[in-house]
Amino acid sequence: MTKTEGQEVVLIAVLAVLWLALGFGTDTFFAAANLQNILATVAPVTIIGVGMTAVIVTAGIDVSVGSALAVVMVVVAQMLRDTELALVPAILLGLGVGGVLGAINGVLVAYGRVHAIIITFGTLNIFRFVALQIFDGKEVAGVPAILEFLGGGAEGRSFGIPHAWLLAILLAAGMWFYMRHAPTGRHLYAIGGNAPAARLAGIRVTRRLVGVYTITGVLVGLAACCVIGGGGLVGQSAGTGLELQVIAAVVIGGTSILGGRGSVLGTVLGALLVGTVTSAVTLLGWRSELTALFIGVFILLAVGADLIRERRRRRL
Amino acid sequence: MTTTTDALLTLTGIRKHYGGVYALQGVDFEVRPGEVHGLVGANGAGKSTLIKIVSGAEKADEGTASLNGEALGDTVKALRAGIATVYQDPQLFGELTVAENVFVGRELRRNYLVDWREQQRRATELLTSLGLSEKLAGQRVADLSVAEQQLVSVAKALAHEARILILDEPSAILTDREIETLFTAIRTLKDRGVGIIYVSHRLDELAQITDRVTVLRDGKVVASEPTKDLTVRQIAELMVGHAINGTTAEAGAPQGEPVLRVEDLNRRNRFTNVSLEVRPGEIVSLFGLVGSGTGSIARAIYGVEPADSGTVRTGQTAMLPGDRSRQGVFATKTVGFNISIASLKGLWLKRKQERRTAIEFIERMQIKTPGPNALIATLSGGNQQKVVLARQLVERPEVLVLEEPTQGVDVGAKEEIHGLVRDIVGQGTAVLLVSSDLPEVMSLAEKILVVRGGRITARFDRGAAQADVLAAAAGDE
Amino acid sequence: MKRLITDRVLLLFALLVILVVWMSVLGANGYLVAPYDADYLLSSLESFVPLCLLGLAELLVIVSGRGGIDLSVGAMVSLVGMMFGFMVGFWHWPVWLAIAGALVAGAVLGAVNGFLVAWLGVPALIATLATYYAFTSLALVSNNNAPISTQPIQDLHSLTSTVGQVPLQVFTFLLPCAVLAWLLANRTNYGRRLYAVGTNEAAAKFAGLPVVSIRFRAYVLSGMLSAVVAVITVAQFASARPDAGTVGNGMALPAITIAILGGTAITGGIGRVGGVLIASLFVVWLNAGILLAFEDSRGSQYQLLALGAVLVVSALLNRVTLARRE
Amino acid sequence: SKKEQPPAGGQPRIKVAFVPKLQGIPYFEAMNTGGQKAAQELGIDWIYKGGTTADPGAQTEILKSLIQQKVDVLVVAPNDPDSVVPILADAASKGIKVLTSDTDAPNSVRELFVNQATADGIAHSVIDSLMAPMGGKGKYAIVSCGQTAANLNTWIGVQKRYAAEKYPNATLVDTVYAGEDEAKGVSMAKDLLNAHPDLTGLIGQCTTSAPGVAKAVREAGKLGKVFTVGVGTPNSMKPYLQDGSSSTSILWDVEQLGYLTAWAGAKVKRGEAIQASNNVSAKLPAVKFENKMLLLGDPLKLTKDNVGDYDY
Ligand SMILES: Nc1ncnc2c1ncn2[C@@H]1O[C@H](COP(=O)(O)OP(=O)(O)OP(=O)(O)O)[C@@H](O)[C@H]1O
Ligand SMILES: Nc1ncnc2c1ncn2[C@@H]1O[C@H](COP(=O)(O)OP(=O)(O)OP(=O)(O)O)[C@@H](O)[C@H]1O
Ligand SMILES: [Mg+2]
Ligand SMILES: [Mg+2]
Repeated sequence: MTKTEGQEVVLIAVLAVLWLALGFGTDTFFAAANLQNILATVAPVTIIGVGMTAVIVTAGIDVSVGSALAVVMVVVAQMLRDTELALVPAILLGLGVGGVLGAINGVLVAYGRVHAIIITFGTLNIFRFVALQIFDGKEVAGVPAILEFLGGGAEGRSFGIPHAWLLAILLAAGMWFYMRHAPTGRHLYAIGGNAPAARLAGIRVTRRLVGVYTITGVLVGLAACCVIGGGGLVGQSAGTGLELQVIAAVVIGGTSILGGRGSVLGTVLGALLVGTVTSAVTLLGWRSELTALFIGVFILLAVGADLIRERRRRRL
Repeated sequence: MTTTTDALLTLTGIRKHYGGVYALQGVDFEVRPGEVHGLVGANGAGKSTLIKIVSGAEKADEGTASLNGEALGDTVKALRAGIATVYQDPQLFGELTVAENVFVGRELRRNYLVDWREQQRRATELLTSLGLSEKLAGQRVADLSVAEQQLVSVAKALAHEARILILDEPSAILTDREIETLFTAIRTLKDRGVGIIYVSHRLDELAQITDRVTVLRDGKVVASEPTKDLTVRQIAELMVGHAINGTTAEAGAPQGEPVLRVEDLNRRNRFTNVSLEVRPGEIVSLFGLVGSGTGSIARAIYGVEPADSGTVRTGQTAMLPGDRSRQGVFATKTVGFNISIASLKGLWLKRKQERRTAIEFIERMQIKTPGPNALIATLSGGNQQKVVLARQLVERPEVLVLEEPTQGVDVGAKEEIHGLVRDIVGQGTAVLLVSSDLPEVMSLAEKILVVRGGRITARFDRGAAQADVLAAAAGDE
Repeated sequence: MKRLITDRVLLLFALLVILVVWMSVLGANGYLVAPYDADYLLSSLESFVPLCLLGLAELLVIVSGRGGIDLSVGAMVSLVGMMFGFMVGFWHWPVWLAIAGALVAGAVLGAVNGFLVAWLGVPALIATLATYYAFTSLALVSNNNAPISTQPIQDLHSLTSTVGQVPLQVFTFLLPCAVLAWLLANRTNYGRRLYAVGTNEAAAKFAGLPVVSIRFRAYVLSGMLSAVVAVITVAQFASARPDAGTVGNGMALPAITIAILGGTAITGGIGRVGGVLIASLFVVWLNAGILLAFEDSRGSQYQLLALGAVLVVSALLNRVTLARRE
Repeated sequence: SKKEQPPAGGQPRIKVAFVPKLQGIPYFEAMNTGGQKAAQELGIDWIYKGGTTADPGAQTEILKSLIQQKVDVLVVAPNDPDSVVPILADAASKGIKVLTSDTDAPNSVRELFVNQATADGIAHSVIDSLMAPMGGKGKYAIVSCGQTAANLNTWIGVQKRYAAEKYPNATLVDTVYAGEDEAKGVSMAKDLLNAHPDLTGLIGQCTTSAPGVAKAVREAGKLGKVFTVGVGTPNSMKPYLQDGSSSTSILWDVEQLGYLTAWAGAKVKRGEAIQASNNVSAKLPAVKFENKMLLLGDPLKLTKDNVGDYDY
């Protein structure tokens, strides 16, 4: 067992302070509608972050998620519009397409044995090309409201909680448990810590790598369904810049970009922090151009706290 | 060599090359059940390569390898077949705990999940049997000293039922007491019929533990005899291929004021009130068992690790780090790059001068390499160590800190390195030698400062009895 | 033949030659909508200049090791560009002074990254992600989202006129910077040390190298190269835009792509200036060629496919060569 | 495949190239449709070539390839009006006729600007259409897209002035930027609704945020309490116009804008004078020309009654 607590605690503290400040500073922060909006908005990033955490723990990275999201979105949206796809088949379609894209990444990374950032930079471009080809110059409008079950509206909530967020939390919990207690989950940490040694220890490195990228792809598929549900109009720019948002959530959550260390719980909190900051800027009536500045500052605060903690531990 | 039918592991005609380097050139080798088979050879003779072929980490170009008549495969197959390996550098995972490392890849399970409690229990058992504190089981491996890590990797090899246990220089950084514990463990396995391959540069150990010794030279087997038929001297000569002259320890001639003065150096939980002086032309040794804190003291004196209080006054200083591959070698770079990097002056690179210096040191230190443009990664461990040492000498430092300068280095290279150290001391450099190799300390050092629990507990001059020094270090007054 | 596959620079050079010959032949036989000729190639150097300079910036920080990367180069181009815009467009500084001011500004922004990464030890990806967000935001706020294109800014366009068909900035900015970068990497002690730090940080420490300061300077240089690109971009478009380096996919991702394609190892300590130069030339001319291959909008789409394929294939080629050597 | 050569002997057909801000959004694709129709009717070649992102750099490269192709007329909808000035000058110096359409580059050498509607026309319509259901008073906010989009920022500026003057009881509480991302537009619009519970109006300033603000109002259950107006394309606005979450969408006939663009290109190339009022086609009987600006006409107000007449 590794000692993970730390960044999570810092993040919970930061979030608590931020929420309290916002609660007192505005009349509306704790309004159900606001919290629901924050949760529904961060759900896609959280869902992908669950997979991205596993990928980064293996010392990899997947920068193609934004493009992959675009591919899944256009495929699913077109199918919804042109055929009478029901909710579950639509989601399965999304998971399937996402899974295939993820598996392509996984196979290339695992067998290519070059750093994942190179491969996924490549597929980032290729997937975007594929998406544009499917778009064929037209955005997809008039998508039936079926996926609003995962969107931000009333259809997307039960007991006041957005379904997408519930899914995100369930998946995060599942991934957390897997990475913490399943042997193959522990192997992800070993691979990220020292891949050659992992091979010598008899760990099926290739299989695990293909696995985490495929899972990330599947989760991208699910996130795509949530985004369609939240928007309803699917344009060509879908997913641009998403990879940075997801990576930001993961690293704010304390997962080491060098691999071997991290937790999904941190990622969930990281995504929540970014979502809170974004929404807070509007709630406070500050200029929306400043949002990015605050996100930057919070990234540094979170990581700075982690560094100080780590340094103190080394000192002892 | 005779082929016996009762061999457990049989290798025949193994060849392996890396680019232009022939690591193994037709090696026959076998291990019988219950046999401890010593494998020795100079640096670069091919020992590690042979072992990697057995463990599945490398594939032979030619030849056959079989365990009980079954062909060997990749690492996973080898592990399943019961081949457990302790590699020369511990292959561990720093962010995982000791217990996890012991079982990684072959976790103990309950209901498909990791059985944490059972792992913890078994790991604690194994650690205690190797003389390690049971508290270690829950610690992060990154927080352990190198020696502790080495023992953890032994524990990892012992964690599962093995038919062949391979130990690639497990003793290089262990103290005698730890080695004795290790030997006890080995003898237990031997009695159970496990075949053991034991690689070591400490030739005196061979008589204690091995039944049979195979000597490799330049990728070929030059002898394979029962241990009792060979003397240490014969083995050494077989390794290097010529007779070795006995070395005479010529005392240095310390002169003048100390150039290194350390006063009351402290670091919490590591070392306390360390004071010492080294004069030009003098070798002072910090001797301590592993974990005593000698390494931390040396690194704090050199300034790469912090100290909480105290003063260090020193002239121009260089340090040979203790962990060659992690702290010494620029692996993807050339030999020339590796030699010159610490002595660059001014704005522009002086490439001709750099080349000249590199060639000079390659010759002076008899580094086996095609030339300064060869990649250092293609050199054997001992030759890499010489390159790293050469880097410290280019500048002719006033003070030289040496941490385990001959760890994992064969006898020939070891003598050469000792000679080099004496040379530079003769030229007036002050040397602080940190070593857990007692004979080395005894033969080189002018003064021996024994460190126990982070404190200097005793001081000896040259000529003290080896037993006294060891007793002081071990703490059994 | 073997060297051709193992040596990235040679490989890229061969690809470049094949590309140019093949495209020219296609063009000459009417398969392209317009001739792929020298004039066209030379005029496309305009986009080669910023791409290459930022590729060099990424080269330096990636080589510096410990996961070195600079996601903020595009944001620095935007922010320094706006500062430069203020200096020239509103405060009417002489151009040389404004360029010096921009370089200082770039150095300061780079120093922020360097401080975070080298002094505090924040992983580069995180530190520069944070500053990317922050600089982007500041650039937008600086002039209320509006570009600056007063007369003095428009006059700057003369900085990017052409000599023959070659854009002037190739000579005035790119070549000096590339030569300096090459000298820095291959002929100075600083370069040597930078590669050493990137290859093995612990060994560098034991060799007595000032690791922190060496890595710090790599980020400062990255900021300064971004400042050069900011100046060129302002001059080329005769307008200082607050999103100059961040619009669309931004300038950082292409720059990192170029550095990697040029053979820079993401693990640090390995990478060549020549590789970056040829990689960016290859990509720019490939893109220019693809635009001529289609009369309609598909060209821009196929550019994505081509870049992705080149990256993946070159990475896999690496794998093949490694396997063969084993 | 081998590209067609101009028919031997005969007069080569006029090549008009149009470079949109970016390809693949319904707005510019509709312009393309209109342009192609015009090309068929007028006997010219129409080239439509845009980048995948709204990036001045990418646009410049495309312009370069068209100059290399030696098209006769180059029409551009610049991402940044100032950034295209140099490259357009370059094109003109090579004998290419240069026009702008959709967004002007007033400082450039362009011979004329094909304007969909004046900024005043659009901004006034947006404000008037929003103030009608709001009763000319109350709080409203704007969800724009790119922070630096020149035409959007111009419209916002005019809207602010016009509203302050004509509807003194209405206050603009915030302007936020959602990029070209509809889901983000929805989320930011909801933030605005949460931040200002007494908000009664939302403007979706571009074609992605227009449906976004409407969707936010619908999902927040504020139909009839919060009114939205946007600059949105017919197909994307149809569901919201029909359920009332959007009162009006202000646009213009984009296909006709494309048609007019192609027509103007041909005209300029042939060196024919453009009149103060032009009969371009049956659908464009009286297009005004003034001050180097060809004006498509008044903005089109899309409501639930007429939105079905358009398909893009
Ligand atoms: N990965 C490699 N690439 C190239 N050459 C290698 C590689 N590994 C080993 N060699 C070469 O193969 C030969 C045998 O090396 P090996 O590591 O087996 O020696 P060794 O006997 O274990 O030496 P030491 O006692 O120093 O550990 C050496 O010449 C070495 O340089
Ligand atoms: N990060 C740490 N936190 C707590 N204790 C540590 C840490 N690192 C090392 N130690 C302990 O401090 C003691 C001194 O360590 P040090 O590395 O100086 O010993 P050493 O014998 O010099 O080791 P080496 O031979 O590896 O250089 C050891 O008991 C070691 O386990
Ligand atoms: Mg070895
Ligand atoms: Mg020690």
